Amino acid sequence: MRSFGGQLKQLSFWAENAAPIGLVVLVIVFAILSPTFLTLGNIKAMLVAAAILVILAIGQSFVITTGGIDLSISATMTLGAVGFGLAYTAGLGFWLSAVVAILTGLLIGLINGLLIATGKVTDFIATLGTLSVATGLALIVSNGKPITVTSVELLTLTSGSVWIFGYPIILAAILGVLAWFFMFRTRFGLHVQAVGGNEDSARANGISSTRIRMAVYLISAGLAGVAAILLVARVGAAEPAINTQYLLNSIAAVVLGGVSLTGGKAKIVGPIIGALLLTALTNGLTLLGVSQFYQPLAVGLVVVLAALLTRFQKK
Amino acid sequence: MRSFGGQLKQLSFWAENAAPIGLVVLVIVFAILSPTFLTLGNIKAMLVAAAILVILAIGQSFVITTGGIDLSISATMTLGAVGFGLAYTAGLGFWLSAVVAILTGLLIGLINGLLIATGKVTDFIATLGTLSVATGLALIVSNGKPITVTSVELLTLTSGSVWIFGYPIILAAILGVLAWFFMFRTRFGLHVQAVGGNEDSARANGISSTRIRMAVYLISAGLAGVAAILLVARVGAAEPAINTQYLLNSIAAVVLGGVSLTGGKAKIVGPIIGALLLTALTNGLTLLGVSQFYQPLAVGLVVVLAALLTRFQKK
Amino acid sequence: GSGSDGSGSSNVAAVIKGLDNPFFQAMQSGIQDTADADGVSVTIQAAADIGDTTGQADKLTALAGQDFGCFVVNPISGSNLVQALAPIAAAGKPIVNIDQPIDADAAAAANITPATYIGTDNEAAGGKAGDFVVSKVPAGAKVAIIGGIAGDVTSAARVDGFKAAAGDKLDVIQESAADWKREVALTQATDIIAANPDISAFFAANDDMGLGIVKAVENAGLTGKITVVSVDGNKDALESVKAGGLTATVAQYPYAIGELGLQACQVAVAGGDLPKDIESPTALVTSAEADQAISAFPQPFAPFENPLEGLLSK
Amino acid sequence: MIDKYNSRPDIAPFTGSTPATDFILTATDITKSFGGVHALRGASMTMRRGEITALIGDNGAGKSTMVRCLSGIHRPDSGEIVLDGEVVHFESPNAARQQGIETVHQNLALVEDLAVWQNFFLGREKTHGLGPFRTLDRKLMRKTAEEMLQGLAVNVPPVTSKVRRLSGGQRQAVAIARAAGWGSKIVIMDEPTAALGVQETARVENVITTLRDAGVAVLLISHNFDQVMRLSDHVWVMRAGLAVAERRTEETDGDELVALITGAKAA
Amino acid sequence: MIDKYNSRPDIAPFTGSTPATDFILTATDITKSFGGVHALRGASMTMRRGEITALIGDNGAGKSTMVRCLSGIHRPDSGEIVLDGEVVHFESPNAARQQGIETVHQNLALVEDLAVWQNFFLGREKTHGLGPFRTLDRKLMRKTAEEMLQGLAVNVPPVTSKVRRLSGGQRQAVAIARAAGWGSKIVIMDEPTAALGVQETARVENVITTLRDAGVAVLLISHNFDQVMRLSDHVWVMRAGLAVAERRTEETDGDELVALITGAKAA
Ligand SMILES: Nc1ncnc2c1ncn2[C@@H]1O[C@H](COP(=O)(O)OP(=O)(O)OP(=O)(O)O)[C@@H](O)[C@H]1O
Ligand SMILES: Nc1ncnc2c1ncn2[C@@H]1O[C@H](COP(=O)(O)OP(=O)(O)OP(=O)(O)O)[C@@H](O)[C@H]1O
Ligand SMILES: [Mg+2]
Ligand SMILES: [Mg+2]
Repeated sequence: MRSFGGQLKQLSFWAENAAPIGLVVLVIVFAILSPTFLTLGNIKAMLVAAAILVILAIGQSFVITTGGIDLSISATMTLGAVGFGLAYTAGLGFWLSAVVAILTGLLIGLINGLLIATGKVTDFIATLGTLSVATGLALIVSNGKPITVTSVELLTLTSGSVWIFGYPIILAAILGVLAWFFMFRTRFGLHVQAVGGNEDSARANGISSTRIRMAVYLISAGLAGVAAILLVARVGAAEPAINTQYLLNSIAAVVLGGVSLTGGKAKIVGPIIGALLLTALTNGLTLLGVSQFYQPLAVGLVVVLAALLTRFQKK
Repeated sequence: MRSFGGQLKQLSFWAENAAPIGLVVLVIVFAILSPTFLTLGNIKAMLVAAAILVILAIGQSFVITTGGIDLSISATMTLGAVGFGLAYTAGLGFWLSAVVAILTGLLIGLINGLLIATGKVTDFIATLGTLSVATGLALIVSNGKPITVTSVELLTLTSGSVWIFGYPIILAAILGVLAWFFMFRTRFGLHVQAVGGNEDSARANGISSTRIRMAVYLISAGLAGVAAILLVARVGAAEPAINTQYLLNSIAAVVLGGVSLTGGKAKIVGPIIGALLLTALTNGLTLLGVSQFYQPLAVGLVVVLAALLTRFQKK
Repeated sequence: GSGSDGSGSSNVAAVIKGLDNPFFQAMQSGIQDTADADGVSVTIQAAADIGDTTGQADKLTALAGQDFGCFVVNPISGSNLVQALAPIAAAGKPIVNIDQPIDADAAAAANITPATYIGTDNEAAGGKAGDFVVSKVPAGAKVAIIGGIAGDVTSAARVDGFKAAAGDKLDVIQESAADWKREVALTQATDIIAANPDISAFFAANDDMGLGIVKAVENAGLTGKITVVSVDGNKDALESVKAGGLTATVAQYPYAIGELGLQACQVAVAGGDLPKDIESPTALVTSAEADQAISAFPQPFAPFENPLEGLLSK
Repeated sequence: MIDKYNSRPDIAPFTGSTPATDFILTATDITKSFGGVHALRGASMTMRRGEITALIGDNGAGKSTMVRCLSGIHRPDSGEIVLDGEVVHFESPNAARQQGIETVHQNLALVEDLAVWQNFFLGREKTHGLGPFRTLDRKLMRKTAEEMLQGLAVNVPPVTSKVRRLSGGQRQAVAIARAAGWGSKIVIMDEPTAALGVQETARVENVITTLRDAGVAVLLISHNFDQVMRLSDHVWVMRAGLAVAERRTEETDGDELVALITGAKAA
Repeated sequence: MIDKYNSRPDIAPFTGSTPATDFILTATDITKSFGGVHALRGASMTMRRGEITALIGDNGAGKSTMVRCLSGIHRPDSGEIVLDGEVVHFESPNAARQQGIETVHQNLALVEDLAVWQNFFLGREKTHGLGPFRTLDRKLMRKTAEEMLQGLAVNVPPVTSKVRRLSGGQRQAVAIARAAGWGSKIVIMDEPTAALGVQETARVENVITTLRDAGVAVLLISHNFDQVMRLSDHVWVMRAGLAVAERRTEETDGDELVALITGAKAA
């Protein structure tokens, strides 16, 4: 206990745990201010709402661990959703359509990978380009119209639950466990961290940084494809609208989770908690009836505060 | 001539000059496809339309030269515009309102500078935070409503011109010349490049990287404030809407202009040409009647191609 | 006034709001289909998205220099196209203003006199929705409003209309912004229902968000217990009204607006005189009218007196 | 004038009394350019079994480039590498390692944010399990890394600490232990003591002679003539992308080496 | 056991026959910590006019930290620096420079993307004009830089080429010329020849003796004992954050220095 108390005094303790601490603080504040916040129903709703962001944050986390960034992640999700919608409308059924969504995502991931890993284009610019390309493609193939999808499986996916855990958050949790496993227990994950930590050293030790970079962009895009299915399930339609908010939030979640944008330090649980934190923040503000105008301000302040905290992390 | 011909064969020649070459290619293609494109009227219109982006690209270029990035630039412009609108409505008149717009911008720049230069927060996250904060503030102070501004000076600003050069582009050109002067002819500019090139070395030589970083975020925000005035003039109102497009385009313009996101290599003319290129692209596509859906695709492809080219730049 | 003293070209240029929204896609179809039917050449351009005020102005400016005889414009805000329209007006080319009215003061300052304005009063549309909700729920019932992007003009007009109609007959407990997006509206409606289980009605500033709210209501198992009303009258929304999801939508017939816009241009180019204002139809569609509305889509289902038919045939 | 020694097959290289089969490695006419920079212009060299071979030369002579060709980081533009009598083409650093060539690079090639044991096994991790769910055998790797480091009797911190926390000397020790610990045929060290103090240098030199005594052929790149004279059995001199001379160490001295490096004396 | 020599004022430091006024620099009881790392724990040292003073010690002994305190990069936690008889407190590297202390850092402190002349004048550019429109006097700076480099007779490329294109030796030359060219009282060089080849090292050593002959006091940090014995007049030995011994170079030898560094011999 003493040593724990001592730890609390260390700034770096707070810095390492900015996301969980922030989440706990938010939960306490909102629980006091709103009687609804901690009801099972609201918790369940929050978790379901967080699922998509959690999945995107996991994907983004792989990319950021290599020192890259995937700005196309939400546009890829949009394109995946449209792919799902078209496939389903064409009569391919739920499972095949889901495969189409993921493959569509992977296509953008492949382009990112080729540009960044093989073409040595800066990640920021390459994914900024594919952000535009994916957005354009989504508009073109859908003709700009939302595609309504009514499927039993999608309905089950959104409404099914085990106690307070809806199927979407269970799916996200499973993906989180898998991501953790691959990141921290397999050669692949170690190599992702090595490439992010020091690309030259990694290559001198026989790691193909090209292959690793390719892989992380595929993972990120593939997860965006999975998120696309949840998105379609959630709203019951595939919409070609751009979801910039998901992009910025996925990056914010990863950074709140304590992952440095310079790469080399992997985290999976942190970004997931970061995603939950951001969702809880919007949820709480809505419950409290905080004006729409004050919401971006609140989100911005939380991000800045967390960033100020994380800078005290130990190297 | 021979040596010039020899240069043309060098990939690095194309890479160094991606923006001007791209601009020339675009102009030729559009001139062939559309009889209107090269009319004086259209050139004038394009130049006026480019002015805001040119100014933002200049600001962004200073930040990127230090190896940073300003994601809050367009939100700052929005807040500046709202500041102008409120000041004007309050009866401060054009000139005082313009000062208010710039001061409002500088306020966000100051926060960015404090966070990044003093607080050592990653640029990406700090400006992502202030992006949200500025957006929120713009909504709050304007109460979410556009503020219509009708002022003789604003009208002169948008409609006045010297031959094919409208006042906005003349203003942008003056700022470009000043920026070039400060970047390449003064100690300050040299220090900006030094901090971006190697912060440790710069500091060992007595340059205060804190002060330089602070300065570039102030410059970027101040220019966003100037751009805000042009925005109000152009739209005839101060609107609290976020202009995400300007953010992404300002970064794309700088990169198209041959500035590396890793910092240390300054360019002013390149980003300006990059901004003109992006404007000409949209203008040409509009003239050709290309569907709205294909436009993001086209922009994305141009950005990716230019990025592929710039990677062959000499180090 | 509207003269045919320009280049005499009968080509029409149209600049509308972002096509990432079915409402404006229908508007585009209305313009295009009418042009095709009447053998008129038309170029349609749209803003990148609902916030792209300067981009829209740039596009109009690009078109202004070309050989068009008439311009149909649907500005994002009251004033964002004024600068771009000034040279068009100066060249004496007719301007047909649809959907979003150009700010009168700004237009006057720039010497712009639109040949006509065609559109629905968004405030009135919101008002229709408000009246409907007032008639559906007990007095003093709790309602929530979900608007588009915070700060958007159309959204604000619809919401203001709704609030005016609600007056003190309804208790507006919350107003939030869902960026015109279905998914965001779903999340917010879910939260609002959680915080206020006794809520009676939602008003959404467009159909997409309305459908998101319907989904939230469905998830909460309160379908039929909570009234959801939105504005637009998109196909999806009409289907939902029929299926008992949305309680009602205030259809604005963007297709008809587009159609009227093109026809007005034809009249103007031919030198005809246009009425100053043409009110395009709006209609409240509840489950009773849903079938009718769907089969007539995208045309109005109720008989509609087109003031331009007579002028056109001249 | 550069004496293009190696391109003149009529002049037999100085091989002393060593029969050709005693060459564990022969590199012949290696060229390597980077854009316009010709880093290697047809360099040849040999290494003998159980000996320490030194490679010296001025800055930019091409020593590190040669090392990178031998260890599979660069692929030579032309030329032949014969290892243990067989012609080899290394497609990757791992290929060279599998053939028994370990390298301590000038920059150490460590990843700061990874633990010592992770760096130790980087690129050739031990795993158990099957297929995509093959997991890292963390226990085995930690144990092995610890044993290897201790076997070299270098004072290092726990293998679970991050390399970032290690001092320069400790890092060098990890890199050298990693290269030395794999029972390889050849260990290449590119300026292993450049930044080290007296004590650390002594330790590293000790490791080098221990390796030789264990029958490993060591290639030592160094600017320190005392060290070269003290440790090596044979010296190759490079100048401007070429190997311009070789000497048995006992038959030369510092002055001659300087003359060879600067070109004051031809081979 | 560390002999905390400098904290015992009862033992007079070894100053030979030099009167106290001949000390151009005296640093007394300097401490400096980084978080938990005590890099300097009360180190003292002196430098004499017109002499080359060597500072030696193992990796991590604190040499570079001491240098950074003397050149204004770090502010000491405690202790006193007396320059030319006056107590000085350097607020910035420029303050130290203005007082006449120039430093060649271990990492050279060059900006690769800037031209040679820009690096030369970095932080103290010449300007003409007034106020915010004061422009760089590019012509003057180019000319001065060229003269200074030539004055040192080092073979360098045009002053307008970027440092990125320079070889390691050329960079070192630029950094040294920069430090040497300002008519300063003291030039500090932190391992100036660590990565240099024979020819480059000879040139740098030449610069160092030229400086001394011009009356400049030079502080030389080096791991190379031969160099220290060859060049320096006086040697300070650091161990674990303390200066533990000093010797006149002519009165000591390599073995004693090693013993002092490792702590095998007390001061
Ligand atoms: N990746 C590369 N790209 C371009 N040039 C290179 C590269 N690697 C080496 N060179 C150039 O090749 C030449 C030989 O370099 P190398 O590193 O092999 O020299 P070295 O003998 O190891 O020198 P040092 O003693 O300074 O380590 C130099 O001119 C160097 O600039
Ligand atoms: N900025 C810093 N932050 C934390 N620790 C530091 C810092 N600078 C130096 N140290 C630590 O202080 C101690 C002394 O370092 P210093 O660089 O002065 O040693 P040195 O004698 O120059 O060694 P070398 O011969 O390797 O250059 C080391 O333990 C080092 O890790
Ligand atoms: Mg080398
Ligand atoms: Mg040092």
